[in-house]
Amino acid sequence: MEKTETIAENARAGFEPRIVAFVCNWCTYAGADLAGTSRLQYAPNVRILKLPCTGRIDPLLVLKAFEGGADAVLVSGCHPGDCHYTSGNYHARRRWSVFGKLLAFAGIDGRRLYFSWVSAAEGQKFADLINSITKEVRSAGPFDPVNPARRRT
Amino acid sequence: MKSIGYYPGCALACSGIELDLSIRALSGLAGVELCEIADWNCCGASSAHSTGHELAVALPYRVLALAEAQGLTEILAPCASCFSRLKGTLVRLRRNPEMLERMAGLTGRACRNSVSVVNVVEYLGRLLKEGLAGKLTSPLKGVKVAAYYGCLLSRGEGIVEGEDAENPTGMEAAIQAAGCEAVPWNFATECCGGAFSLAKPEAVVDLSAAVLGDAEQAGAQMIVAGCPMCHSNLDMRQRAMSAAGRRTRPMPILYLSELLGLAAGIAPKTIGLDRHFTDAMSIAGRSA
Amino acid sequence: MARVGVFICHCGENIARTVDVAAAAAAAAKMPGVVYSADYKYMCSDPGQQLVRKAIADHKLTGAVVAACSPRMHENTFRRAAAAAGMNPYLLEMANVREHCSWVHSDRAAATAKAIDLIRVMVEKVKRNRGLRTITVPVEPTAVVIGGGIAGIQAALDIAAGGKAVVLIEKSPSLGGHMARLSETFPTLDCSQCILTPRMVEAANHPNITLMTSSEVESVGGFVGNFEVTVRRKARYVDPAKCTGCGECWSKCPVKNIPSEFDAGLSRRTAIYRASPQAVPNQPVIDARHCLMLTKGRCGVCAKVCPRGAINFKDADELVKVKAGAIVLATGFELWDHSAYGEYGGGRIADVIDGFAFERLASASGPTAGEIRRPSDGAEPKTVVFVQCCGSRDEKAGVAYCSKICCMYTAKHAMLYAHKVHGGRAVVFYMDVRSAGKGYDEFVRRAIEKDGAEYIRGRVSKIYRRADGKIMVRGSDTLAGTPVAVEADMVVLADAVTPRPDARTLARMLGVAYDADGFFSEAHPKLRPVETAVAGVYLAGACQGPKDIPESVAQASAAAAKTLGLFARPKLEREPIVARVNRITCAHCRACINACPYKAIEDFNILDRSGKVIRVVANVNEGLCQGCGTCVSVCRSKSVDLDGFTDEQVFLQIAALGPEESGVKSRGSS
Amino acid sequence: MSIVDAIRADAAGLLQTGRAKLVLGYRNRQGRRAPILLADAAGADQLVYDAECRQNLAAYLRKPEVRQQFPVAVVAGPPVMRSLVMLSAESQIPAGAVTVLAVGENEYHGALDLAATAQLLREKYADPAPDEELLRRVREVAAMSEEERAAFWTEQFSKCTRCHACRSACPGCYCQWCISKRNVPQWISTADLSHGTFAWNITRAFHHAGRCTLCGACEAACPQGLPLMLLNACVAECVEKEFGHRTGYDLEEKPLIGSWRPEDDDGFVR
Repeated sequence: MEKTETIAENARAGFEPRIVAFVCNWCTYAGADLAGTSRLQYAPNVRILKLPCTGRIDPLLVLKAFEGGADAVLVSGCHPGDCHYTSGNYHARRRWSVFGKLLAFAGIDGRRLYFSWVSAAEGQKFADLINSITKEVRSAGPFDPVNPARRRT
Repeated sequence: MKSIGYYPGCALACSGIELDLSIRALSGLAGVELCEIADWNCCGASSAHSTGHELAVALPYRVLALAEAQGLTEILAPCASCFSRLKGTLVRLRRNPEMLERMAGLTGRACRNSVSVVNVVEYLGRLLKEGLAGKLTSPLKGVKVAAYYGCLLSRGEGIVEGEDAENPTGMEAAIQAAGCEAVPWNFATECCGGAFSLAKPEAVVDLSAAVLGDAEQAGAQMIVAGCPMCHSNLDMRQRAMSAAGRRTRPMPILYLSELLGLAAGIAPKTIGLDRHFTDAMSIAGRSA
Repeated sequence: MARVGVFICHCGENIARTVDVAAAAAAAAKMPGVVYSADYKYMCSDPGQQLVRKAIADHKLTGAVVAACSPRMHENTFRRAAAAAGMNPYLLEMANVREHCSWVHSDRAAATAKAIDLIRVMVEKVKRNRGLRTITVPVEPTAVVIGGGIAGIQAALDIAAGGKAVVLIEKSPSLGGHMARLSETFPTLDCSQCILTPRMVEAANHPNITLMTSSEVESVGGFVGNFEVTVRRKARYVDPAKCTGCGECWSKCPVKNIPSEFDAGLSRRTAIYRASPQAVPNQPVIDARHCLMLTKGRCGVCAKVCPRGAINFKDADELVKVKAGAIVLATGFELWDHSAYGEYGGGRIADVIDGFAFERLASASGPTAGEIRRPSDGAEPKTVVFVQCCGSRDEKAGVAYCSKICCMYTAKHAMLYAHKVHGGRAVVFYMDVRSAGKGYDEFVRRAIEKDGAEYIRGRVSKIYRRADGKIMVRGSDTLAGTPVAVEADMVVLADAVTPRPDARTLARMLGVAYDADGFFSEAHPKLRPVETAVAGVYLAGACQGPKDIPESVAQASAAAAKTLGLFARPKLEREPIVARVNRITCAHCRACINACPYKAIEDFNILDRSGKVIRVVANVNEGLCQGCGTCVSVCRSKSVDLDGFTDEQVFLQIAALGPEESGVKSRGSS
Repeated sequence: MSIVDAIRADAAGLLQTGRAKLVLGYRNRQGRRAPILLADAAGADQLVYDAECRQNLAAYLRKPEVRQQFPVAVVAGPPVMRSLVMLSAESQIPAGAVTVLAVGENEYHGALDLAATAQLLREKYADPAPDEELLRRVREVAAMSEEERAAFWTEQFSKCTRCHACRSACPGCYCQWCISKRNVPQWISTADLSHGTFAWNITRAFHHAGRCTLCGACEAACPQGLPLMLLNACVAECVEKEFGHRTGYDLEEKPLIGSWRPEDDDGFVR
């Protein structure tokens, strides 16, 4: 019951989540390009920051993004085996595995942090991903990194 | 499986009564109780969906809602047409929850769409797996049988599950369990003429004769069917086929459940083998 | 003080339709550090670039942001324009407001707000950009061509003719690919082998070409100019230096019943065999799966009869490393497996065959010496039905695309059949006849009008074998509006052209993208159809999409031209995106050294004046560094940073999306 | 001879022979255990050892005044020994610079070099008994609802004054230029204490992923009583479960963060 009410409240308040997406240049950035060339419509809530590789995406950038006011963060790159730099995504996956669990343990809602593999051929997956994440973050409400327990009002 | 909901539909009370008799006999032998849905209504069959979309969903919906209210979780619809309507409605409602609400308003009955529906091939396959196979004595050893699916037991995305629409195999497995030989043939999923039986009988004679002809060419001594409509077309129209010069020899047409009944040693009359238009008792004679 | 210029492109209507470009330009003008902002209809056009160059010069810009399409499209264009105006090209960045904004959103207000955000993010980044100098690396002037069909052969010959070395790698024991199996070719009906075999021989004998048959690519490392390709040369069990191709071995081999791959299973071969009499190299190999000596350890007949002692049962796979500057992918295609169509007999009817089988029947060098005989009983088929679009244009059970070549080769088949079986009846079921190409439609008309092929527009719904051996084909004639049934003696299915299943593995090794069907993706569908997104890797032939012979050859020559163009320069300029270590703060934990995928980081000794080591730190070799930035993330003291993507830049970009900045309307957070 | 007597004897011997210029050990100070840097063999009888010796002496090895005195000897229980092996694997200890006065569970193993220490750890202390009380506390926090957990940590982190005593106590925190000191760009915010405290505590725990020996020195050092071991234990559990990694047993150990296997956990990725 409580969750439904929150969703309704957020909808009433016109809450539009801010989602920061750290993506690699070779797969997910190109996948988002493909979503564009295919004219797939998705929620306008995401802002893509391009880095060469998921290997470059330091988990601490996620903290920085939350600090900067993001309601959720997406980190996305090439599927295992597809990394342009052969293994940057494998390095990244191991870091995220640990970091995600640590953040969850420290009280960051699972609806705040997303990891995905989106290849250059997966425009549709990218569009679907952004839509579903936007929906989930909308239900989670605004995020206050200073005080994750309280939703920002 | 201790018990299962039972939806006989109209055919099983009249033209397809052999299907009803044989299923009840086999279920009794296997120790499965058939719980007939109280106050069941027509599934709509082929006339409702040519009349209106809502009506075509509302009729099966009411049956599903009744079954759910009566605490049934799974229902057997032996008639292929009933199965197709009930399962089709279930699948449609699953994909369109909005329609579920509309139907609740229309029929005045709530339904969570929680019941599942099985057809005669699936049901018999399960009985065999759960122990019936061990009770078969295979008196029909070596009889060559053509398995005839027609349309409703092979097609329908999400409705007939676990079968390749172009090459279904569920009946063949049961035929082999009965000790018979399932012959490979070409017309297993061809049209029998269906409901044109009344409007354009000559079309049915033409199509059904082609089915019988191919089975015969493939060396089949009988055809096994699952659908009462197919059964009546193939069985009842054989005299008209002869009159039209399309056929000379009679071909017994059995329900899959009748074949398994014989294989299990149930008396031919108990399963209605004497009720066919084209002699089927001679098959039983072979087994005697 | 930063002086940034912002240039917003309308892209005709592509951006301007959804993004209020004037409002975006006005918003950009107010961003801190921005001294110039403008919008223009086509920024990539000559006047558009002129505008960028002029603004850079007039306003003494220290950075520029072009808000337009994806940087994959035009980053190079604008960076060149910046360089022409005297600005370091790496001081220009692109904000992707087309692919990532105007094309994916329809709400004008939201899209405009997002576009402004994307511009702000890049303005913040560009303020901290450093003018980078490109890095030059030497180019190894050898090309690896993967695939020995007509496309690979053509590419190899053209590169070799340009005076550069080529290593031509073919998976099977012989060159030639599918083309070697064809009887005659449309639209001229010249004999396939007659035009192909001289090329095969030329490729094998060319001094600049190293031929590696029975070989597959095992792994690929490196980058443009400096690839390292590891090739698995599979065991052939026949010493090529000794074998003369005399044929004693295969005529005596006791295992004689293996369906021939070359003849589409219509003939049998031995365990030691050559693919065909025209095979290049014309030397046999042993099929280890069927050889009695290799499977059961007894036989050895071939070794006994070989007059040169060329048989070596102890032969083993060998890994060969090849250094190459460029790679041409020419892995070709294969036919879709029509056994997925249960209604066409599910592949179980012997006289329902595919196009290659018909080619072999029609080929003078084929199992029937060019006579059309049906496989089941060897009888001459009096009626043959050809079914086009078998698997093509069928999203449900087959592939969604048109296979392009089937209309033409089916017309050719009908024609060849008419020429060979006089009085025979050829019936063709088609959806459309797609015969665009020089002389192509005339060819189809000839098949219909001169050679009497019956063309029926409609799909075939069912194919089955009647007890009397006739193949029944039922379908519809959608022009007459009637169902049709044809009693045939043989059916030829024009199966869809599909990529090779293992092409994806190769694509992954190379980092080359492939589409949903598995065909390799070109860098740009119109303007860069021969290149891949990976620099130095080019495409030739049907591995990129269905193609006929002239198209494959044309693309192969184009790939060769690209390769020769690359090799024309002794050195290559490379993006200067490399990592740097802060030697003052580095704690020498060696995490980066362990993590670097390129082994580009090593220990560096800091010495005092007497030469004594006082500290050891990490150091990046910029020739090896590829700029992935993995080292940056594993460094705990943040002593490594990546040029072009520094922590500071990313932080500023993140901050540019903060609540007070962000364009996402959020009443909930105000 | 008791364990303590043995340590004293070895320490005095090492100092006398010059095989160590300093011995890092524990002494009694007003009833509490405190570290002592012993340069003179005559002071060896000040050395003590018992369960109260919680401070991780390996942390002293980063100090210039200690490094100038290499070679040194360190009194070490199993967690400290593991820290020393980890530091060696991360190239923080020059060859031969450290002798370990290895104290086991109710046993003294003598003065060992680092290779012998790693071998001892592998042979006798490969499977340290889990701290049941700590695990219970971890499970308690993990079982909270997301809201409760967030509230719990908000309250805990609000106590942090960013004195960095945790950092000083930890041997793994050897970076002279800790991320918390970097200001261009600034990783850990100082402008807003709450942002910064969250970032600092998460970052500290994450930076010790695959490197922490759960010695407890950080939590013991915290003047504000933050339950830092909860975070450490959460990370350690994940590292061990997902990657089968336990630090400090191998001088050639590869860093957990900075290596990978193709079969690593992929289930959380969409």
